[in-house]
Amino acid sequence: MLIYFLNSILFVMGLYCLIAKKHLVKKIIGMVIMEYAINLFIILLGYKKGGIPPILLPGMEKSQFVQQSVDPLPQVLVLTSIVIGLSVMALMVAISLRLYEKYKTFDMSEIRRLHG
Amino acid sequence: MLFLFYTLLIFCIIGSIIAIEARNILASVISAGVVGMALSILFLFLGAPDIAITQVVVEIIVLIVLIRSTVSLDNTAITKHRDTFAILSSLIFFGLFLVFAFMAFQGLPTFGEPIMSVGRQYLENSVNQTGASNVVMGILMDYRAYDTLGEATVIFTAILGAFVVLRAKGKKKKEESDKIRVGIPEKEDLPMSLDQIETSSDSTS
Amino acid sequence: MTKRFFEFIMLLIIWLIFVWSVQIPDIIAGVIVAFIIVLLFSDIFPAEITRLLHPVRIFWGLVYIPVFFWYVLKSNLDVAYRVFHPEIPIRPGIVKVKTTLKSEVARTFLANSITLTPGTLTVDCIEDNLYVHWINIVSEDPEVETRLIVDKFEKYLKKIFE
Amino acid sequence: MENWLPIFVAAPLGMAFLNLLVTKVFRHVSSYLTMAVVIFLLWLSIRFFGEQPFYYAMGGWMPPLGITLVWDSLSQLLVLIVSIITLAVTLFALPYMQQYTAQSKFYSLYLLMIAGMYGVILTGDFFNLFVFLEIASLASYALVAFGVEAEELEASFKYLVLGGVSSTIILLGIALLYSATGTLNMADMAGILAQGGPKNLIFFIFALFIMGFGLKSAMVPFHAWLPDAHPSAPAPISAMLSGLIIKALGIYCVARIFFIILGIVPIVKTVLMVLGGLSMVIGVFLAVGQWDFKRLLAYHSISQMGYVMVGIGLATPLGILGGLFHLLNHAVFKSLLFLCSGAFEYSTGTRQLKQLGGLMKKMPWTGTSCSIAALSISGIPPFNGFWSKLIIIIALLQAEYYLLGAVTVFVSFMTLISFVKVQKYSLFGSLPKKFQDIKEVPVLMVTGMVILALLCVGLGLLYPFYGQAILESARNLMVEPYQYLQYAMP
Amino acid sequence: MSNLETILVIIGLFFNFAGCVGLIRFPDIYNRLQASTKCVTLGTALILMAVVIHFGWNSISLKALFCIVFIFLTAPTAAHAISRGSHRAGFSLWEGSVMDRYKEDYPPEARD
Amino acid sequence: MEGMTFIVKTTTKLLIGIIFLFGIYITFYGHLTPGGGFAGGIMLACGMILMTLAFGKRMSLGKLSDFYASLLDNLGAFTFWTIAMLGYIGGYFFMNFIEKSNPFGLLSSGTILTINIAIGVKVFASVFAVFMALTIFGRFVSGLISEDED
Amino acid sequence: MVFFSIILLLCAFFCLFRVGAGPTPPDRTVAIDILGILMVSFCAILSLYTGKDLYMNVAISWALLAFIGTIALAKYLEGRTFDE
Repeated sequence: MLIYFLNSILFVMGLYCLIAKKHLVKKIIGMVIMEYAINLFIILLGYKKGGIPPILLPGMEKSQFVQQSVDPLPQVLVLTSIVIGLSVMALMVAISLRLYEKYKTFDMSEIRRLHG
Repeated sequence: MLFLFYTLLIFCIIGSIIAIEARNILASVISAGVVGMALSILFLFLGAPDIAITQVVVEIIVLIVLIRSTVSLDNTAITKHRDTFAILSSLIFFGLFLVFAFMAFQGLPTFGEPIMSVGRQYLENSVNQTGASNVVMGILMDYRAYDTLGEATVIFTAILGAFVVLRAKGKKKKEESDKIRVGIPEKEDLPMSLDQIETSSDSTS
Repeated sequence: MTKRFFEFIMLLIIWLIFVWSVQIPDIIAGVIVAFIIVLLFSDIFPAEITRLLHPVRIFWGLVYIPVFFWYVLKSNLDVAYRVFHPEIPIRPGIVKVKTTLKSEVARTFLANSITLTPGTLTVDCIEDNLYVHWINIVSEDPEVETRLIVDKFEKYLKKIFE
Repeated sequence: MENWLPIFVAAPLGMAFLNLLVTKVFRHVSSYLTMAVVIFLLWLSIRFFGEQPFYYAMGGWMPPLGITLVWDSLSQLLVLIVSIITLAVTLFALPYMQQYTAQSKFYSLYLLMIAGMYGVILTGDFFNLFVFLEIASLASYALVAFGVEAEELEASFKYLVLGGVSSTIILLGIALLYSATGTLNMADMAGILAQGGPKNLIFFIFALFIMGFGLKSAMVPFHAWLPDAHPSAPAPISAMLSGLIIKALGIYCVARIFFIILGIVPIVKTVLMVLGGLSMVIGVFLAVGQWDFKRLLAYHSISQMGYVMVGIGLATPLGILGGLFHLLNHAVFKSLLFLCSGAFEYSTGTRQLKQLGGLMKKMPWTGTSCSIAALSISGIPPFNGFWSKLIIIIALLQAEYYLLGAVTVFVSFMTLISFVKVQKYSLFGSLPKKFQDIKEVPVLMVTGMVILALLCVGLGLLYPFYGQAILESARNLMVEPYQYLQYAMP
Repeated sequence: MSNLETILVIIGLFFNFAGCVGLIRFPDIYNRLQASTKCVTLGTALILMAVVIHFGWNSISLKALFCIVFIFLTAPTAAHAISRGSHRAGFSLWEGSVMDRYKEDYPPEARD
Repeated sequence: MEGMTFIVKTTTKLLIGIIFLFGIYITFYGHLTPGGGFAGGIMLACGMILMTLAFGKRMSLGKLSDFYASLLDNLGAFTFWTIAMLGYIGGYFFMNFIEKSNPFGLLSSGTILTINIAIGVKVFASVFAVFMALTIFGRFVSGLISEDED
Repeated sequence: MVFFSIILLLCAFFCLFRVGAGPTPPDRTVAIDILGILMVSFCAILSLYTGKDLYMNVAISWALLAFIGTIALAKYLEGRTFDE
């Protein structure tokens, strides 16, 4: 349980950075850390004690492989979610560079032409 | 083994504390990269080499793109408008979140003993049914290939979105041609071999 | 043409080592991939490498490896001594040394060798001058510096690459 | 044979990829390709409407292993809404987007957004829902910033930050659900959870999903992004965002997951109703003071989504019926209002109400449809908005929530006041000098608006003919969720 | 695992450790670069060498050999790039340094 | 001077082929070893990025210009979709319609190899294109990445 | 294996210290460069104890890609954009 808890501390730190910090790049970093934390969480959910990677190598016993291997499905989910995180980050960086060009600052509290 | 996991996680947490609280933005970016590196090793220890290798490449790309987004070296964080109330309230909210999360995690299966009701079926059948000895790829590209189509579409969307956002201007003026010459050199100007590069760079320097 | 063929064979060998199986599809894939990479990047690949095929050069290359390794080991012991010494005995500075090597590959290997050997780190290389950061300067005479830093590798590299 | 189901996702996706390839050779064809796809999808959704529910196994793998698409009454309702609104908006967008650059990229993103919504609606697998939700969200982030002005980029960044938070929270909930049940298929999971799961964990997952989908559908404590993001987008995209995205990504997911998969519990009902009530009241109060036409409409979106949430959160058969009916109606009239605001902006170049006036004479078609939509949103009897609000109020009174019923009536009245103001300042009154020579908008834009205006009238009057087929079957599914297990699993 | 490999791994770890201590203790960027690049490169190479010796003629050991070659190519180049970059960015040497010929020949204001 | 010093350039010259080879290996053998199309594609893009860093943008754009990058991006995605649709014609969306053979060979797993290659090409082109877009942006503000069709 | 990994982790903590405390940007750059090489050691030790060659694939990708990241940082330190 403790390891899940530590992991959620990582998640909450990313969330805090995303919400409370004013610098645009800091916000992006918060997003990245949050993505990392959630990926790690999903992998931890599928870990089996003394587990081996879910890759069948030549000369390996099938039944033993099924017994020992970690859960493969979370890894699939994480592969997809890593890609999604990368895409979101690329879009965020593009928008923040464009914002910097328009406002000449990275400070979110000065980027406030919209009210509401 | 478990001790290693805890140590690596604490490494990640310290790294992200530095990333969040560092004054210099470059320091934040680099510590985010450090967290990614440590995560890759953690994935390797957790028996997920596919994720580890993907995390490696993603971490490098994240590092490079984030470096591009910090525009100058002495780029310090903003401290003048520190909204104490907002920070305090968010900290209280996150504390509550952690407490509830801790209570909720009691209902999960113990660490190291997943349920694996579907996972076991995949492990048993995947190699015969899909022919891929890497079970993860077998699931990703065959059982759940529809997800992978979605994933490829997500990248496609994000890249298209980045291009759209980085356009020079959005709205046309009336009767104005919008064929703007781009900053990338013309096709004919591009050298096709190394010799041309080196001769031209000599002449310019 | 020889250069391209050499590259092709080398890439194919590396591919087969990565794959570590010699079934027909693997080899066909390797040939295709190596062909594509040669087509794309053959102009980038440095031409001097093909000269290495000469047996004399290979011999000197094989001689160079243990020498180089010996210096690396010596430098590591030196650094370890300085690191664990309580007062950190260093006397750093950037010195200028001359090299007589002409080809770029040879100079690159020289610079990398200098970086990995006792107390020195190549900062920049402009024309014939190497600017080297030296952790413990023993003399301020350029001749002595050149002799101490460069000469021990230059003679081998000259035989290998030129 | 059920073979046609994946076409709903495959056709827009493939056309989005093909679009950019084709426009490298032939220019100016992307809009017509988009139009063709949209018409084809509308035909498909009407042709197969009312089929018996079934599931489609992707790649031929049976459900717990593979991904399924499910065609049941709730998805049928949403697919129909999406198809109809998309057709009208596409008609509108053809002339409107001429004033922007990079149109083929616009149509590609637009198709990707549509594909994402169809994917979310049709899927029967939890992680797949997340993936398609991300496609639709990412496309909408990019589309909000489409005209790259400063305000639009700022709105898009806010939207991106909050949307990213909500996606991550939803992913956390999905991961916890997977860990607790060991499967990702919705029907399988519902079957396992029906036998009872860990209580604390389920409540935590409920809280996470309320936060995540509340952010996507802009319920009140989480509404901060909507009033910036919706007005900043180009008008067709505003109509899509307000009319479809917040429903397909927010309310539909709440209905599907909370009612059918997890099984609703009383405390969650209360939370949903409180959120809905807050959204209604705060949204309408913020809307009254606005002078920017699109921003006013955006605040009304919050308020009207509150109605839907109250209706669904009531969880009585009549309440759910009212909520779903209002969902349909709101999609129609709010898209129409945003299209009208786009038409005003197209002709006059401004969307500040104080600078407009007297447009009814110059733009009769647009003005008439705008009036119909305004009457409909404020609940004037013959139009559709009235009936759905009436059903919700009756349901509230039946369940003895008198205070909430009174609030609902009051909010409806405030909406009326707000739209009277809109009518007075934009359509009637004196025409300003600089607008003397404006003309009616192009005919395709008018067509799109007129279709929606006719729907506004028709949905109100013709309820007895279509209600049974469309709404009540969806209602029955939500009231009796165990039906889902019978057809979504082998 | 035989003694030879264990000894190689232990020596490699010792050098890694020395490099990282040097990273902490040395006073300025160039000295740190000296210590850490040399020691960590050799330490990692020794560990990889242990892999080579352990597995003999095998795909693992050949890949490890490749890895050694890559490290010996990339690490000094990276060190050179960092030192040149930091010198050009104007981070000067530790005040106890003896001389700086690079700065004399190419002072910062005369560069491109 | 365009690019970095000759030391970096020479190292890049020696390494670039191997980086590409390794990236393609990771892409092709995704179903036997860890990796797959995504990691391999980004690795290939990293090779191009290294070339951009070491030699300057004219070199890498000479190898793969932005027009062809976006074309490859679309083609990769479209190929993936086409594989899915071929399976649809054969019976199910995404059906694995190619014959499978012994489980440890390159051609053992039907469409997985083709999907890997399609994803690899797509990711390679798109990551390289977005890197170029983000890098060039800001210094050539006047107009970028838009072969804007009116 | 755990013992060796712990020593490597200690080294990694030193690098993290340098990332956090390094007074100038180049110091942090050096730290992440060194960390990239240390990761190869991790992979090598894992490979030594499990005897699987898939860990060597990860090691090679570290060795190749960490270099690219460092070069990017170094070019950035010089005050130039990536494309010139």
